[in-house]
Amino acid sequence: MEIKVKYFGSIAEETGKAEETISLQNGISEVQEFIAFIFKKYGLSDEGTVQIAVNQVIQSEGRIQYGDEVAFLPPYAGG
Amino acid sequence: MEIKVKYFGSIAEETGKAEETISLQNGISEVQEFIAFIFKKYGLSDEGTVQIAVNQVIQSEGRIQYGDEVAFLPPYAGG
Amino acid sequence: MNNKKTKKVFVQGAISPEKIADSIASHQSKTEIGAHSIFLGQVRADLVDGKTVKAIDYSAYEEMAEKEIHKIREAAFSKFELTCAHIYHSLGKVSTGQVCLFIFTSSPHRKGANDACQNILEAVKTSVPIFGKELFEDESYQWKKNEDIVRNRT
Amino acid sequence: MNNKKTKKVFVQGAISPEKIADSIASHQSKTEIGAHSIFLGQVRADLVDGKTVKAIDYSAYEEMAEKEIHKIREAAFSKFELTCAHIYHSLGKVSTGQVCLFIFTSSPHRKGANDACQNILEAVKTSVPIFGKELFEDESYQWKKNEDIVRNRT
Repeated sequence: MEIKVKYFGSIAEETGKAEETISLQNGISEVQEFIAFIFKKYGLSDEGTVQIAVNQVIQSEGRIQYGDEVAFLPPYAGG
Repeated sequence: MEIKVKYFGSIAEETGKAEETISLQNGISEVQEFIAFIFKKYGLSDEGTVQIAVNQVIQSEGRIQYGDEVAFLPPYAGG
Repeated sequence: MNNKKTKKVFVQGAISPEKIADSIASHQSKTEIGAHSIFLGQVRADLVDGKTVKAIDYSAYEEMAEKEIHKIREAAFSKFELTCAHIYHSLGKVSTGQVCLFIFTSSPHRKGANDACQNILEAVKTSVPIFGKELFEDESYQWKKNEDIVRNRT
Repeated sequence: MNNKKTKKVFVQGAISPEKIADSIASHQSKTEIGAHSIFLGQVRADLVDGKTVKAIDYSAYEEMAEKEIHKIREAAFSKFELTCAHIYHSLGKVSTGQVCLFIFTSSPHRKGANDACQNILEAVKTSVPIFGKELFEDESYQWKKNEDIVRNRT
């Protein structure tokens, strides 16, 4: 199953890319598992301040499905 | 003793003038007496909403002295 | 001579969007500012007994008004974290849809700017001797009253 | 296609005083308005470890940000007496002294405009995915964090 993943701000800097498509294996379809997978893949720091949006809605649990857009968001800085 | 008197807004409309100099007789030198004097002189209405400034400071009691500037102020409407 | 340190408050006629833009632009050199709060009073086409307001004709006890606004500014600077504060009010005729009051506060942080702006607005409405004649379409008029004040006194 | 009703939020670079003046001018035909409240965020020359910020480079998750701002506007219209509400934020580089956020609310009365403006401001800071890189004079940088949010999460 293919997932579109987007990275922003300091996270995009750490991953070295703004987006990619990831093919999920069996067993990594829960949001928390997917976060752990990406953090490990890129050796990301600062997990405590990262938020995840699934299809543009902030989410910290639930399942990731085929075709979802998952975004990794560092702390907001608007204003 | 001469007092400079100023009228504003609806009060200036009622008195028919923006300012005048009034020579006070004996016995009318308290603020409240002076207000009553002017109200009677011009048949002014609406005493409950009028404020008096003596030398540009709102005052409802005390004495009026020679050379004072007394202003009759209807309700404020700024903004 | 007491007035020499008070800032110019009154503007003849409506306050233009260009004046507001110029005020904003003139603060871009103050790089300690992080937040501006602006309040604009605009003349509303109120319907009173079937007649519509088309303009307000403002007058003021100018010397006293300038002193009061000076006091309001000083109080704001002592109460809030504030870099700048500007207050302008129209005199003379201002048509509906035009701006008659412009309050502009600036601070390093949003709280100072916002709190000061609202504080100044309430003070301008309640303690500055400005008077307004609401002119209707048929040439009749009524004297405007900021209701809060009347209520506070009675 | 979900985005088709959201309004344009993002502006490339700084928000100019002229844009603000144009927005004000365009509301002069709405004669039911009596009060405008405007908040401007300006980039501050903060001093961090001896280095001074000279600009912020903003980026955003644009589609989500537009949806969030759409929700914030809808919530403000349901909570406050509100005639209009406009929200603009910069993308890309904004130098110190320049405006990066412009919130503009209008209402018949001051309370609606002021309360809505502050409510929208807090919501923009805490729930819109906008990111900022503070660029220092020596070409180094740090990522800006709106502290409230970080604190709320920990």
